Amino acid sequence: MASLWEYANPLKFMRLTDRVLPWVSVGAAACLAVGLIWGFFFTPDDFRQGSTVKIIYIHVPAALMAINAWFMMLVASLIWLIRRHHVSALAAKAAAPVGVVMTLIALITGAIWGQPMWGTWWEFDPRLTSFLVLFLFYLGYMALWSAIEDADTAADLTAVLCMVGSVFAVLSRYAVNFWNQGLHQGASLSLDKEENVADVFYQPLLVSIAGFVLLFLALVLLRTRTEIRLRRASALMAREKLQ
Amino acid sequence: MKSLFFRDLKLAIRAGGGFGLGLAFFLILVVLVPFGVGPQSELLSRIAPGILWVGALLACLLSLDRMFALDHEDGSLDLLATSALPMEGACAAKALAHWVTTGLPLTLAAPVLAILLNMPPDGFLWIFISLAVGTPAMSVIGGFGAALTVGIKRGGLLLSLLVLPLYVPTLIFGAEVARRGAEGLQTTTPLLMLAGITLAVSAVLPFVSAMVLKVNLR
Amino acid sequence: MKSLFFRDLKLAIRAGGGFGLGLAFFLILVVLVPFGVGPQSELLSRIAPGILWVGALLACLLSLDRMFALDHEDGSLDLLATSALPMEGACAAKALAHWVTTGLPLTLAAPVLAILLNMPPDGFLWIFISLAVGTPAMSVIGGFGAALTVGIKRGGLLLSLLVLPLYVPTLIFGAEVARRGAEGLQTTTPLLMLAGITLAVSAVLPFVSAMVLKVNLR
Amino acid sequence: MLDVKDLSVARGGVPVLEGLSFSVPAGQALILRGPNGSGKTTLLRTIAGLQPALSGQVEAEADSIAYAAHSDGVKGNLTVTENLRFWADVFGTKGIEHALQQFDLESLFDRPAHALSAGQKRRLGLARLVVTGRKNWILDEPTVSLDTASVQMFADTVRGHLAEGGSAVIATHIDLGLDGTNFDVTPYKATQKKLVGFDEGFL
Amino acid sequence: MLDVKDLSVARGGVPVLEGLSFSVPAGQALILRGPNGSGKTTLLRTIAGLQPALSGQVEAEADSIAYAAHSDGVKGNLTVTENLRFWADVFGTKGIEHALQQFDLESLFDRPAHALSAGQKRRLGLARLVVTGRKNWILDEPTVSLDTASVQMFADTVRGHLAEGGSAVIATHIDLGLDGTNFDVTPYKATQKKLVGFDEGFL
Ligand code: HEM
Ligand SMILES: Nc1ncnc2c1ncn2[C@@H]1O[C@H](COP(=O)(O)OP(=O)(O)OP(=O)(O)O)[C@@H](O)[C@H]1O
Ligand SMILES: Nc1ncnc2c1ncn2[C@@H]1O[C@H](COP(=O)(O)OP(=O)(O)OP(=O)(O)O)[C@@H](O)[C@H]1O
Ligand SMILES: [Mg+2]
Ligand SMILES: [Mg+2]
Repeated sequence: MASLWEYANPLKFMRLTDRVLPWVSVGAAACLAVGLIWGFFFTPDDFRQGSTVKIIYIHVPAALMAINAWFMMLVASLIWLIRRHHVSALAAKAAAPVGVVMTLIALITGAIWGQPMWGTWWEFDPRLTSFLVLFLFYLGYMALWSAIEDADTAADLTAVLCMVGSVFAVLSRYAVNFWNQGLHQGASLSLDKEENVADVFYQPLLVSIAGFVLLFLALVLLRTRTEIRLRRASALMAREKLQ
Repeated sequence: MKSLFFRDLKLAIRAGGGFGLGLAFFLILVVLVPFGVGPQSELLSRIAPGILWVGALLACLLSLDRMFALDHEDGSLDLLATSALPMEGACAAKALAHWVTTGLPLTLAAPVLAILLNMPPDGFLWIFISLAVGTPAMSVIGGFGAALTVGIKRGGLLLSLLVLPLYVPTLIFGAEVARRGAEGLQTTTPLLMLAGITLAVSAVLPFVSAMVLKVNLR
Repeated sequence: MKSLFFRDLKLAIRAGGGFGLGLAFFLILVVLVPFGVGPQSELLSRIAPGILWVGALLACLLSLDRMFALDHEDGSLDLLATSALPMEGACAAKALAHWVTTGLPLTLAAPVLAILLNMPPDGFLWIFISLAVGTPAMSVIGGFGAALTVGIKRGGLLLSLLVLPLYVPTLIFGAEVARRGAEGLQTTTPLLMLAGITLAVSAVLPFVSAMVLKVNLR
Repeated sequence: MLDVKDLSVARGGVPVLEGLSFSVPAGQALILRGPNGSGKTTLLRTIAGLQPALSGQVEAEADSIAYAAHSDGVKGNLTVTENLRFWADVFGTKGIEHALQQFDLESLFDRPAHALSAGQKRRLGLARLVVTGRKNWILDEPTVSLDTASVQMFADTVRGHLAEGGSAVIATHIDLGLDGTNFDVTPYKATQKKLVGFDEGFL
Repeated sequence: MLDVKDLSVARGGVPVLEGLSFSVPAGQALILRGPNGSGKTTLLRTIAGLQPALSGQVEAEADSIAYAAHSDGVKGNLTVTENLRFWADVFGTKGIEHALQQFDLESLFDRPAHALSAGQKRRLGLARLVVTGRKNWILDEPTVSLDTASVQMFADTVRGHLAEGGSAVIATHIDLGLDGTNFDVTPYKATQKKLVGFDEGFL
C-alpha cells in the first residue's frame, strides 16, 4: 500500500484531486439540495419557534464546519511544521477563507435566529464570545498570510498562530460545558434531539450537515489546487528571472 | 501630488491589508468594550455612539504613526523636500491617502458594528453621517501630529499624546451628532460645528504641517 | 539577559518619556471617553472598570509595536541572534522591560484615574489588584505578537489585529475582578483565572516567541 | 551653476565648517574630500537646503538641486519601475527607460526593491538622480556598496551629465576616476571662538 | 576554523550560489569577491546561521561566530560607550577600552550614536566586533563609508585578530590591503535545473 505521505507530493496530489473533486462536488450539491429542501419544505413548524426553527439547517452545519475548519487547519499546520510538506501548508492556507465564510454564515444566521428566540441580535455569552474571537483569529490568520512574502516563513508563522488560535476553537465548542451560564444551546446534537421533538428535524439536519462537510471539502480541494498552481507559477517566474 | 497620493495608496494596500487592517482594529475594539463593561445590553446601547466614535478615532490614530515616519527612515522625505513638489501639497496628499485607507472604510463599517453594540436602528444613519463628516478632520490633524513627531524613534506614543487632545473637539461634536441622532433629537448645530472643524483644519493644517516637517528635516 | 533588560529600560526612558507616555495615553483615553459617551456620572461609574481595563490594554498595545521592530531595523536583532544569549531569554527580558515601562505605571496610576470616572472608592483596590495581576500577561502576549510581525513594515495594525483577540480572556477576567470588586461581590474565581492566564502565558509564550523570531530572521 | 560664499555650517548646534567659498560652474564636478567626521554630509545638506546655514550663502538656480544621500529613498514594497516612475512623476519628468538602462537595471525592472542586493538598491537610488532632470547634483558617498563595474557606470553617468551642462558636488572617500576639482574640507574646520568675557549670551 | 562543504544558498526561495566548498583555518582571512548581486550577503548570512542552507554544511565551533552586516546594530539613543558595553555584556566579555582605542573612538565616548557621522558610526559597529571576543568574524562590506585612515585601522585590527588565532570571512568591493585568500563567488552561480516536463509540482 502506498503511504499516505505520497500525496504530499504536489504532482500526486493534483492527479488524485483531479479525479476526486468532481465526485465530492456532486455529492455536496446533492446532499445540500436534499437536506435543505427537505428541511425547509417538508418538515412541520416547531410548536414553540414557528418557522424560524428552519434556520437550524444552515446555522448548525455552518457553525460546526467553522470550528472543524480550524481544527483541520491545525492538523495541516502541524504536518507542515513537522514534516514540511508544502501541500499541507497550502491546504491550511486554502481552508482559511472557506472557514471564515462558514463562521460568518453561522454568525449571521445565529443573529437572525437570536432576534425572535432571545429578543436580541447579539449577546455576550461564552460560546458566542469565543466564536467571535475565533472569527477574529480567522481574519488575523489570513492577514498574516498576505503580509509576509516569503512563502515558507509565512507558512511557519501562520502555523504557530493557528496553534495558538486553537484554544478559542476549543472554547467555542466546549465553552458551554465549562461555564453553565449563557443563552446559547448547551446541547450537543444528541441532547438537542431529546429536547427538540423528533427525527422530523433531526434527519434532514444530518443530511445537510453532510452536505456542508462535502462542500467544505470540495472548496478546500479546489482552493488548494489553485494555491499549488499559483506557487508553481511564481516559481516559474522566479526561475525566468534568474536567467 | 497625485503620484504621491497613488503611491501611498499602493503602499498601504501592498503592506498586507491596507484598508482591511484599520477596519479590523475598529471591529476588535468595538468587540472588546462589551467584554470590559459587561454585557448588559441596555447599558451598551446607551454608550454605543460614544464608543463607536472613540473606536474610530483610535483606529485612525494607530495607522497615523507611519504616515511620514517610513518616508523619513528611508530618506524619501529628504528627497521629496528637495523636489519640485510643494511640501504643503505633499502633506495634503498624504492626509488624503490616509483618509481613503482608514477614515472611509471606518465610516462605511460603523453602522454594521453598531448592531454589535445594540444601538437603536435610527442611529445607524447618524453614526454614518457624523463619521463621514468628521474623519477627514482626523486624518488632517493626524498628519500634523505625524509631521511633528517624524524624527523620533518610538514616536508612536508621543504622537498619540499630541494628537488626542486635538481630536477632542471633533470627538465631542461627532459623538453629539451620533447620540442625538440615535435619540431622535435635532442634530443641526453639532453637525454644523463638526463640518466647520473639518473645513477649517483642512484649509489651515497642511500648511502648518509642511512648516513643521521642514523644521524636522534640519 | 540582564543587560538587555536594562538597555531596553534605558532606551524607553531616553526616547522621550518612556514611562510617561504609556501613562499619558491612558490618561487621555480615560478623559476622552466621557466626551464620547456624555457626562452622566452614574453611567460613567458603571462603565468605569471596563473603560479602565480597555484603556490599559490599548496603552500596552500601542507601545508594543516597536518591541522588536527597532532592533530589527538597525540590525541588532541579527546580532543578538548570533550571540550567546538564548533567544528565549531575550524574549523574556524584552517582555519584562515592556511591563516595567508600561504595565507597572499603568497599574499604579489606575486608581487615581478611577476618580475621574466616578468609580466608587471600594473599587480602587480591586482595579489595582486586577491590573497588577493581568498586565504581565499583556506584555508577554504582546511580545509574541511583536515577534510574529517583526519583519513587516506597517506591522503595527496587523499586530493589533493578532494580539487583541488574545487579550480577550485577560480582559474579561480582569474587568470582571474590577467590576465585582467595585460592587462589593466575591472576586476569587475570576482572580484565580486571571492569575492562571498570566502564569500560563509567561511559562509558554517566550519559547514560542523565540521560535517565531528565528523564523522571521531568515 | 552653484555658488557658495563664505559659508559656515553646523550640526547639532555645533559649528563644523566655516569660511567655505567655492563655485561649481556648469559642466564641472567638485569632489569633496575629508576624513570621517570632517563635515561633508553637513555641508551637502546645507547646500541642498535641508538645513539652514550658520552664515554665508548658497546660490543656485531655483529648483535646480537633486540630492542623494546615504539612504536611497527606495520603497521596499514597490518594484524598481514603480519606484523610479514615482520619482519621475514627482519631478515632472518622463521616461525612466533611459535611467534603467544607464544603471543596468532593466532585468530587475519588476523586482520589489526589498529583494535587491545592497549594490542593486544603490544603483536604483542613483538612477533616481537621472530621472530628476535637475542640473546640480549633490551626492553624498554615492558609490557605497558598488562593485567596480558599477562605479564605472556611475562615473560615466556623471560625465554624461556634465557634458550636458550639469554640475555635481560629490563627497567620496574613494577615487571615482572623474576629472573634477578636488576640494578638501579639512582646512575649514570650525575653530573655537575665543571667549571674551561673559556676555549673558550663549556661545 | 570554519569549514564550508558543498553549500548551496538561496534568497527569497531562489537558489543563488551552489556547490561552494572552502575552509578558513585559524589565522587566515578569506576575502569574498563578486559583483553586485552575486550572492555574497546571502552566503555570509547562511554561514552565520541566520538563514538555513539549501544543502551542504557549515562547520564551525559552537558560539564562535561574530557577524557584522550593512546595518550596525547601533542604537542612536545610547552613547558610544553604552552601545559597546551592552554588546560586551551580551557576549559576556569585559573591557571595552581596548576596542574604543583601536577604532579611535575615545574622544567620542559619550556622544549619543545618532550624532555620529556615517564613518564614525561604522567604526563603532566595527568596534563591536572586537568586544564580542568571538573567533570567526563574518563581515559584510565592513569598510563602507570609511576614509582611508579608518580602513587602515580596520585592516590592522583584522591582522591583530588573525595573529591571535582568529579567522575572518570578509566580503568587500575594495582592496583592504590584507593578505588573505581571495575567493570569487562568480563561478558558483546557481544554474538552472533542466525542466523535464510539467509535473504540477514546485521546482
Ligand atoms: C449570533 C448568534 C449565534 C452564534 C454566534 C452561534 C454559534 C454557534 C456555535 C459556535 C455552535 C457550535 C457548533 C459546534 O459546536 O460545532 C452553534 C450550535 C448551535 N446553535 Fe448557535 N449560535 C448563535 C445563535 C443561535 C440561536 C439564536 C439558536 C437557537 C435558539 C442557536 C441554536 C444552535 C443549535 C441548536 C446548535 C447545535 C447545538 C450543538 O450541537 O451543540 N444558535 N451555534
Ligand atoms: N548633535 C551633534 N553634536 C555634536 N557634534 C555632532 C552632532 N552631530 C554630528 N556631529 C559631528 O559633526 C561632524 C560632522 O559630521 P558629518 O556627518 O558632516 O561628517 P562627514 O564628513 O559626512 O563624515 P563621514 O565621512 O563619516 O560621513 C562629525 O564630527 C560629527 O561627530
Ligand atoms: N526575494 C528575492 N527573489 C529573487 N531574487 C532575490 C530575492 N532577494 C534577493 N535576490 C537576488 O539574490 C541575489 C543575491 O543577493 P545578495 O544580497 O546576496 O548579493 P551580494 O553579493 O551581497 O550583492 P552586493 O554586493 O550588491 O551586496 C541578488 O541578485 C538579488 O537580486
Ligand atoms: Mg557623511
Ligand atoms: Mg551584499
